[in-house]
Amino acid sequence: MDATFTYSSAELMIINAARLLCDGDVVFVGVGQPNLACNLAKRTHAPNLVMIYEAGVIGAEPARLPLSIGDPTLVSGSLSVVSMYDIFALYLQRGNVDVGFMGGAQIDRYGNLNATIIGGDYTQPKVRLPGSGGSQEIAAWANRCYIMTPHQKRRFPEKVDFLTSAGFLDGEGGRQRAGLRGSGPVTVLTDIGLLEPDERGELVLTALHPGKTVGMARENTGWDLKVASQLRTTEPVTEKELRILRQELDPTGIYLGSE
Amino acid sequence: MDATFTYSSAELMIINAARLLCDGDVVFVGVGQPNLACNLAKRTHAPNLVMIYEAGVIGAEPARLPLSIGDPTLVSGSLSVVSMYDIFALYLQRGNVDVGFMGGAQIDRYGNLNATIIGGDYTQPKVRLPGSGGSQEIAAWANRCYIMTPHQKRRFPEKVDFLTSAGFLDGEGGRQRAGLRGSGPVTVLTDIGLLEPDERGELVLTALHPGKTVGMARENTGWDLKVASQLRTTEPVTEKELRILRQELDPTGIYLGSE
Amino acid sequence: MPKLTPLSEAISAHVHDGDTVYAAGFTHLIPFAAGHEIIRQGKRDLTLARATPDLIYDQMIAAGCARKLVFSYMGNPGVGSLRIARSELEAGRLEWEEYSHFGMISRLQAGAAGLPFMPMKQTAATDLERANPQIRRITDPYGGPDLITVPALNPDVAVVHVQRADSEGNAHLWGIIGEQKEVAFAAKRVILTAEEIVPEATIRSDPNRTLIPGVVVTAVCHVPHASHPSYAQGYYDRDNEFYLRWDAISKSAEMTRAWLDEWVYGLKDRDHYWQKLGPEIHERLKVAPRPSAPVDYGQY
Amino acid sequence: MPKLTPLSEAISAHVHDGDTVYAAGFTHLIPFAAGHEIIRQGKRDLTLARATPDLIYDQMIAAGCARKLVFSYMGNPGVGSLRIARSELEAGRLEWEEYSHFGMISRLQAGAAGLPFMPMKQTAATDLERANPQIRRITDPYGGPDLITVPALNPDVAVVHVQRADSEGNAHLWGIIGEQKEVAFAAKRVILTAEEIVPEATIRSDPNRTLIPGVVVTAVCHVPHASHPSYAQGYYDRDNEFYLRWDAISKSAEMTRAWLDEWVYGLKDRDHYWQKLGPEIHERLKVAPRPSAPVDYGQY
Repeated sequence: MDATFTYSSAELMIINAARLLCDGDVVFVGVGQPNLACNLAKRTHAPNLVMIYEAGVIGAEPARLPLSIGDPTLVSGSLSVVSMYDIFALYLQRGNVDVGFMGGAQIDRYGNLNATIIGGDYTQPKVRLPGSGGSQEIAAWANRCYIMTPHQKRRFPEKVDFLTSAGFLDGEGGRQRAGLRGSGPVTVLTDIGLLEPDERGELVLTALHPGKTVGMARENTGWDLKVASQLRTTEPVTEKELRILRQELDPTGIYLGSE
Repeated sequence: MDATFTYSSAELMIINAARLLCDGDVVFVGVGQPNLACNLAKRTHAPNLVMIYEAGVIGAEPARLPLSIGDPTLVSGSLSVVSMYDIFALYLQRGNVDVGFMGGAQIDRYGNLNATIIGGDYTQPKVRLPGSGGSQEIAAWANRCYIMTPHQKRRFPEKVDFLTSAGFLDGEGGRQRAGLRGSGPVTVLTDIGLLEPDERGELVLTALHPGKTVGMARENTGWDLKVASQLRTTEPVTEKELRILRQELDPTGIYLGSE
Repeated sequence: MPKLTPLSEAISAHVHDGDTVYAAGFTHLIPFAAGHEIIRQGKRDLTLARATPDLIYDQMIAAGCARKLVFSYMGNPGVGSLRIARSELEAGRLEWEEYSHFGMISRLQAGAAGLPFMPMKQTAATDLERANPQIRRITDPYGGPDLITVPALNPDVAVVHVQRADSEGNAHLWGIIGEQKEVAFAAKRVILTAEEIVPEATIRSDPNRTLIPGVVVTAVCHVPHASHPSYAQGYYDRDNEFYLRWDAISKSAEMTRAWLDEWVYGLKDRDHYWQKLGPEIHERLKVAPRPSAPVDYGQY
Repeated sequence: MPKLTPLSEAISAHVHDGDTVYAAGFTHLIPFAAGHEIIRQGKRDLTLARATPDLIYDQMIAAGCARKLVFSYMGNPGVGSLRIARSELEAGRLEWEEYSHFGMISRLQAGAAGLPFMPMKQTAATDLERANPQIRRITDPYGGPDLITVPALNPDVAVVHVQRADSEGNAHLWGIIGEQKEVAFAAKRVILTAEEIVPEATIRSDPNRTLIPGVVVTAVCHVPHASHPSYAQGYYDRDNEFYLRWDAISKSAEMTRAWLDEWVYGLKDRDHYWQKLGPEIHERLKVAPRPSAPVDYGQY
């Protein structure tokens, strides 16, 4: 391995996402980067992480890199497999999920997500996206959510075109008024740094990855991004983290090279 | 076996109940007499009867006489075992049950059943009975119901003390107005004969067992029991039916001797 | 406290006076050992919820543990009346709340799913609806007839017996599965007793069989024969003779007290109970094997 | 007509133009063989409902079978966009109705349970509620916040693929079990395809594994490899390469048409399809065994 520690944006985000997880967390995982982050956490500081997949798999221990949410490697050797109704009702709606990982085409100032349409209106969209899938419920009912996304202006508009899943809605107290569970999107993880909600539910820049700047973050955000008074720098990526990621988890680089 | 065909009241009722079942019927069975009736039907004219038990067992083929609703012999070798929620929701409420067998301490003029309290009021009952169990839903949602009971005046009051499960309610059109499924208690089977609803939902005497009389039926009924213009006599009990019952189904006479 | 713990410690730590307790199992896998330990520890003022109170609640009521009974069928299954529960209730010494079976299990389904209530179609059996103000109605927003609702039941403690579990509480159960899954998800705390504690690999060999995941389990206790006189499918038979005997015992307060002294207060735990039952009963309850055809999950 | 019947006859008899069809399987056991047979028979004006339309509906839409799509996630799982469904929908040539995953599966749960709707807690994602008038609200009769409701989905036909079934349609399935049970109970007619038709005794050896009972099944068809390019846990692997290839094929109407000609219209049935895939793909999708630990039901 190169001693200069070059790494991709994807690797940077995955490694920082892994660090956010606590041992014993029950995590609602998607495939791709969140799956790698969870498996990395499990092999470093969080061996008792319980990974749940929306296809109904609890406690997966995939022997190979899963390529879809319903990959059979998630099932063989898992702790439990349940119906889709049960995974949403008994796990998410009941409040048995600690962490949800989210993505989306747009994330706005208050951490709301859009995965439904871009432009036009709902009945005649300019771009039709896949839709909610499980994200509407994950955002509403997990104890806390993490959003992983490249930091690009078009992905960070002032306001989402369509509210697919709730962040802090219209700001302070929005989640509480709507009767939602949990603390919402507590961290948005990008290739530049971390955004976290202030007391009003507005996402502000709270950390930069080594070598990144406030200017880069502000340029790539669609609203007037505030900067936390205590701006941190994330811990440098370690050789060990990179080695596990590259050699054990994604040896053919399916998810690591891409955004 | 005695060629004179002596048989108990229980045997008479069970054999006549068996004859009411059609091949292919999905039957919600209780233990005791209904279970014997179903097994007798299965071994005679209805080999494709599907027996369902409220404990969640579908297609039971008990190797011994089950002694409780949850006897393990019902499970081993059955077609399917499901949760209690599923047996009531997916089978009964969804309308997948053809026949329900019912019992109760009181059956009234309109086929309504009481299994809750006798005398006093609900909060201070004179006699506290076991309560609905599954009977409230069986009565409401099976396609048709059969009631088996000894013919005694105290069991056949004009009106039940407590409406545990619906027959024809207050008479004509009662079930339809209440939005219930199925045709209700289409036959009440006693040791004297058969009562069936007339077009107004009132139970009338439609058949007598051999040797029984209209007088016996009227004396043992708590209302002015009407007699159908076409009063039938049930087919005599056959040697074959008795043999299967006594030798194959209840060889130690646990249910056959009793009322 | 580690999850795998003796039953006495689990009951002591997780069952409090005044709790709502649900001992799961529709005729099958009834957690008698836990019920007896609750009696031994003298827990009081419990609200005992169960579709069928069965002998386990009759015994707990006799021992003075209960303030209230929540049920849908109060009988001695296959035998007749449940004498002690019934007489306490008739005498006004025991509060109660009553549903149909579907009402009880819908309450657990709602509790498990994180919903405040479950709807059910009308049955027209309106007397119980009048008697129990917790049974209510809602309008169908799609224009159909009104529906009946029952409120979610989220017991403080669920006690669930299973055939096999790992030390984290991931549990396989089979045979009649009544409401075990639902109550495990509905309850605030779950005490699991198991016939066998097996390696995690056994559980992971058949994940579709895991109805209860360790993530909802508070304590796991290894208690073989915990369900006698009920049964554990594949492990031992139902002791119908005891169900008949209880009908006789429970006719008399003295005999009931004597039975509790001899079989509950006088014994340390379930192992002693099982030994005391003796070889003749062990033999009578033995079951010949009838294995399931395996399925193949595949190595992926 | 006997229940066990060739797939072509089952589709011909039980799928009618204009029907609402639900092809079950959340990424697993997707009934591609039945979808292709529906294409071959030229069924028209179908309402296609599925949480994830997946390639099966992309192909059926491409072949002109669909009038309307009901879905909750329209993507090519693990790959990206579902190009044909998406472009037809963007072009206004395909009607649609949209829910969240939980909304879709709650609709089936309601349909299976015989309820007119299912309640769900609010998610505050109100834009979809505004866009779809079938998503409504009810008051909690116990005083809590209002709930969201979705109407029961009772498809005219459910198509369900399983690992093994007997000739009456009593079916064992394992691995990801998405919504197969729910849709089988919700639908008016059920066409079951199975990797294996097994003796009734195999089913009866493990009744807790029987998620779908014969009593709700209309037709049973023996169709090995029916799920390719999806998979059957323990039987063959998911063909991820085909999911990637479809992304390329579906970019072009010509290539799509050519693919349909070669792989659907040009073939008689699934056996021909599997043979045409050839030994290299067979080998690539092979799975080494990993059996479940058996359980003991006991001889009672």
